[in-house]
Amino acid sequence: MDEKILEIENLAVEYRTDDGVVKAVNGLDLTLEKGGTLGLVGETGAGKTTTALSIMRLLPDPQGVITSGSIKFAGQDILSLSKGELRKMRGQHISMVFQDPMTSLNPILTVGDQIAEAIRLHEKISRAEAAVRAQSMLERVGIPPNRYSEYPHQFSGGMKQRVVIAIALACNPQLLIADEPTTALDVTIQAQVLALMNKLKNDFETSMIIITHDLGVVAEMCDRVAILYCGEIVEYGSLEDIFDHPEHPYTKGLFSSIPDLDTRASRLTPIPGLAPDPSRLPKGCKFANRCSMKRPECVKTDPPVVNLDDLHRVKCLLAQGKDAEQHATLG
Amino acid sequence: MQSKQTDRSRKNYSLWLSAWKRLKKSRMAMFGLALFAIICLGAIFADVIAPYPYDFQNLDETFQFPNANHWFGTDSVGRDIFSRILYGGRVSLQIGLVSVLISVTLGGSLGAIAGFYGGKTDNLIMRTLDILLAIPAILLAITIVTALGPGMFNLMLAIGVSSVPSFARIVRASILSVKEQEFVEAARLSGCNDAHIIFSHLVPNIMAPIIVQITLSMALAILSASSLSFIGLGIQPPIPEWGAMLSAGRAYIRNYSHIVLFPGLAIMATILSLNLLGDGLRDALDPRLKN
Amino acid sequence: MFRYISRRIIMMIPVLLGVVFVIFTILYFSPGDPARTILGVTATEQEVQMLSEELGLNDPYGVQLFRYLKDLLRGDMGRSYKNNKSVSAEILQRFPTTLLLATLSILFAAVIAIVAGIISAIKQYSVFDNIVTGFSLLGISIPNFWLGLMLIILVSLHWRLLPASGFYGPRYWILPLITNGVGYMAGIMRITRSSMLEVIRQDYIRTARAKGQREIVVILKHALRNAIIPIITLIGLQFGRALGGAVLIETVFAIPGLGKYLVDSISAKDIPVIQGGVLFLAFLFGVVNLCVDILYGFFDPRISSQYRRKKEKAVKMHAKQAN
Amino acid sequence: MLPLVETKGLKKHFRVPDGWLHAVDGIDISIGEGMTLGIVGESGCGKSTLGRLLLQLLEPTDGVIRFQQKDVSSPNKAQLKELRKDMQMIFQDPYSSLNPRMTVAEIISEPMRRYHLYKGAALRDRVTTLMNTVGLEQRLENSYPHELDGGRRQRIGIARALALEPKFIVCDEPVSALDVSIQAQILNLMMDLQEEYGLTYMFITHDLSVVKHISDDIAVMYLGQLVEQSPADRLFEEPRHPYSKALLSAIPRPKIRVERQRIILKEEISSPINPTPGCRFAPRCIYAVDECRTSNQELVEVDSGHFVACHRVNEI
Repeated sequence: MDEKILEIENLAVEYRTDDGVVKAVNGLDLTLEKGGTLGLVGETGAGKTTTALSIMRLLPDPQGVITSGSIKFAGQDILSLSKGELRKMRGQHISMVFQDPMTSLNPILTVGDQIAEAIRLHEKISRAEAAVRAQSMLERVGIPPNRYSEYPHQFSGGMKQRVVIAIALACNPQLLIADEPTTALDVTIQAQVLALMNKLKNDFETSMIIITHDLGVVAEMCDRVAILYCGEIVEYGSLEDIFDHPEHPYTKGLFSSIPDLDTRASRLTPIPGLAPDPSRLPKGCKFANRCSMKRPECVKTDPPVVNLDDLHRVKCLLAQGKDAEQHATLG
Repeated sequence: MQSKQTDRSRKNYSLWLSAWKRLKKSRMAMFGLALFAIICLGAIFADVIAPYPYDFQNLDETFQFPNANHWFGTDSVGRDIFSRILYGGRVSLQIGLVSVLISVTLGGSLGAIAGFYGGKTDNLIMRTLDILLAIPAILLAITIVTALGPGMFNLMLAIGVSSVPSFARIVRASILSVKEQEFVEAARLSGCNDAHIIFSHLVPNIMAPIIVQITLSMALAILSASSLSFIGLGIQPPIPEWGAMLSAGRAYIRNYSHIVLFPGLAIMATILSLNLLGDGLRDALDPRLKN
Repeated sequence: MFRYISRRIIMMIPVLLGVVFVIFTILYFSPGDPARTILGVTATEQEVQMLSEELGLNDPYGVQLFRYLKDLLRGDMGRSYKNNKSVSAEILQRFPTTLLLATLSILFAAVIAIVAGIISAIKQYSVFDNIVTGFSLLGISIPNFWLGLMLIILVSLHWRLLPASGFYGPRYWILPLITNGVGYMAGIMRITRSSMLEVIRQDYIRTARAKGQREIVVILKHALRNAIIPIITLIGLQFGRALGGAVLIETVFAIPGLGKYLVDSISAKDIPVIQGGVLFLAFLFGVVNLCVDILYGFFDPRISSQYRRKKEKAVKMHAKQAN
Repeated sequence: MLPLVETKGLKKHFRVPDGWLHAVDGIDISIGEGMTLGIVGESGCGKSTLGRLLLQLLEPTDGVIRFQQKDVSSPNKAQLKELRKDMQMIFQDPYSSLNPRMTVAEIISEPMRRYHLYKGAALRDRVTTLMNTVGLEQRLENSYPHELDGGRRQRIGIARALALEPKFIVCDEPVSALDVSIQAQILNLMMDLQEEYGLTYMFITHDLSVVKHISDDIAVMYLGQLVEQSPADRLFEEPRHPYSKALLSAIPRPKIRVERQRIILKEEISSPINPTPGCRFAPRCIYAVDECRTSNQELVEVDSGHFVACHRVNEI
């Protein structure tokens, strides 16, 4: 098996606010092989961004608390790192691209300085050398290096996101986490940015986690997919597993909610209802109230994770039956 | 994060009611409210509470330190300071209220017109108000009082006018931010005319910042009134006014500091109560409801 | 940047003219006969009439306003009714004291308040934060002229540590400085704290942390510079208050500055002095506002570039309209 | 079939510091009764301005708008009020499009109150009916919008738009702020309503899969002008304008093992301030020749119902 760059086990994260405790991530297991690209898919409030911020250890302080679990990056436990070690890790080994390019750049510093800052934090080079490096980074993300001394407000949204990517890749990190990197962009610009990310990923040999709600982006960029619902991974597998044989009713529901460009269906099949309030999650399966295949036992017990094969796993009682059947027929 | 889900809230609170519920949770704001209520009651019922008339001079009991008969002592002509502070509250609160009313009405309507109609009207109004803003408020008030002569109403007018620009700015900014919202377009499509839009859509949505501003401005107005009285431009003797009492007591601070202690504390308590209340209201009425 | 500054200076001119117009008009319509004020109750009606004619007080309002403006441009603010001294000369002699006191109080307040406000914001809800919040609430509620009296009673009269009045050297500055400073400090602390709290939540702060930047640099380089605009705005306003508040503080501490000069002439209805004093202080305030605007441009590239690159703005407007 | 809504040479120019912004610059559309016209384009292309022009929320700089064959380009107040009964809008933002100080029932009943259509109990019944129609639980009638989720808020907006029984509804990105599972619920609702009440929609969006799903015809907009208009399926099978081609190829599709030729456009959309003659898309177009930069091509019918505005449509 390939070397694992990231291993998350049983991660649980809460936000403690005046209005109560919101359980954003509830027992999440995830691994990423070196050089792989993982798509983290889910809707608003599913815990995608929280997971990413936990890996970076950038959860809002003091509200966001990791209550259990472990996160290992290249074999090292991130949760036990000191502040100084975390700083060394951020930007140098793990980088992050945030959702909204409009607000991710500091408006009062030139884009060049913001890239050079990232380089100088992790490498002992002079200001002038850092500037040269920053210019070459700009060039690599498709921005003329002579725009080094311009300010973010002088760039369009797509260009800003390129700058953010340049900052993230400036120190050649082993892992890049991209949180909805193209959601705020128009579709033609999205295509440019996705193409750029694919190219840079190959050039830099970076492992990547892409957080998105768009299955189209996943299909294009990822080789592994994790579907999140209410802070849990309800289904995980290779791209083919998820797109060819989705097992979890939620995954299937997601696919049938999207209009298909190639066929003309008169109606979509949406998932009925709403996701439960994250501050008062139900005891059993968290998807049960919206599930068309719900059985009485679904609301009573938290479904176990079922391994369908080496990679493909599903957190659903129905799959358990299937698993047993499979074993029965095999046996 | 998700809003508090509907499934949970069987009871539906109006926004004002939920703001009050939030305000009640803030101890500081409730303390401010209580303090302010006490000051108001003391002023309103001064006739009943005050042990002496405010202008009753007892030349046998001058410069008394606080004691059982005169809780806050007496001044240079033997007047009871506690009684004078109660009556002084009337003056200060009246000035605060009326001058804020003046600035709310004038500034509010100018700001609303500027914000709602925009363009040249906006430019004309705001540039004119910029001129008033360029003069430090207390100097503008001094100039107005100099021209009109001292007296309670002139003082109210001077203070009211000098805070017109800041009210206009706040109302204008709130109108502008609400006007951009899509529900205003929706209202137009629903057949609302300008008056409907202003009164049933814009006004309810800008009330929150205005209420906060009224509270804070009242504190400022009370401070300005006592400042002007302190330099002899405000309320004239024998009417008890806190600032004037301070000014009159200055001559005796070497030996009888209580004469200036209590009026100052009264001003401070009033302003503090309004500031606490204003801060609490700002948090409670914050339109950025948790989403 | 140069275009931005010159544009600001040009924009100041109509405002200052407006200020002269407003102040002149208000005082023009004040009751009382200046000639009578000058000559006193003993003078005959004829003498009063002659003086009025001589001073041009019988001319129409427009003529008088124009004459005042013309004189003002030459630096002439007329003569005091009380002692016939040149108002401009008196003002020029006194304003350095007032300006020095205002500047020192603001600097003293700003330095302490900004540091305290930052710490308070990054340690939100800590004991320190509670102390700062409490102090600033009291500070904005305390009338400074009363605080001055209390300090005089305690420090000067009771403990005999510092002089109670006058303005003859640093020892005399301390009490007025504290008196003035507490209120300003409170205001600046509040705005620093809230502005920092606002900025710290922004995405670009997270970006800076995600680079691996040290927290202290994140706060000072990335957060503070973005939070500074409202702080500077308030400091500018406070400066205006300090200039206006000179009438109070100089009365309390018997400081021979512009404020005291103004207050002394109010009771005498010495219109040229009041007019000149108010106008001069408003002018100083205008200069302060200009500096504030220039600082905006210095701290925020978006503001100064509005004048360099109108096109950007147009594009932004377009995007806004299209949305 | 006669068109319900029609525009001819519709223009809207805004004054900006640098000159005139041609947000909508000569648009001809026509929507048949009971049909859905989808308007697609990227941010800044003027699609929202177009919708607001049709609803008279903005005054056109030039051009004609016809509703039921009547010229309604510059109505007086009375005509406008009459007209608005027939034309409504569903907004993009389920947060800012509902007045936070009004309850659900107040929001939905407002149009009927302004037009004095129902009173007292009849008004309450009508609100209940509308809430049922859009799938809102009746117990929510006294709730405030901030207590509800995005999907329910959007249903309130739809109920409000239906209150006056309009014939024509402009839908301005009605689902783009919603999660996909909720998005599908709302799209289904809108299609059901169209069928039930014979509504005519103009559906403005940047989401191409949504627009294809709901529209009969699609018009592609670029910097204030239409570059292509065609029946929905036809456009997706064979886009003819270079911009449409690039746009369609750029959609990330939730399918694997599908080989597609992706056209990556260079640069980004500019801004139509003081535009020069010539095709607006020319600076980004790989097929552009000198002619494209100097003269603008009108929409030309290349196939039945399929219009394209491109000089080189037959060569590429």
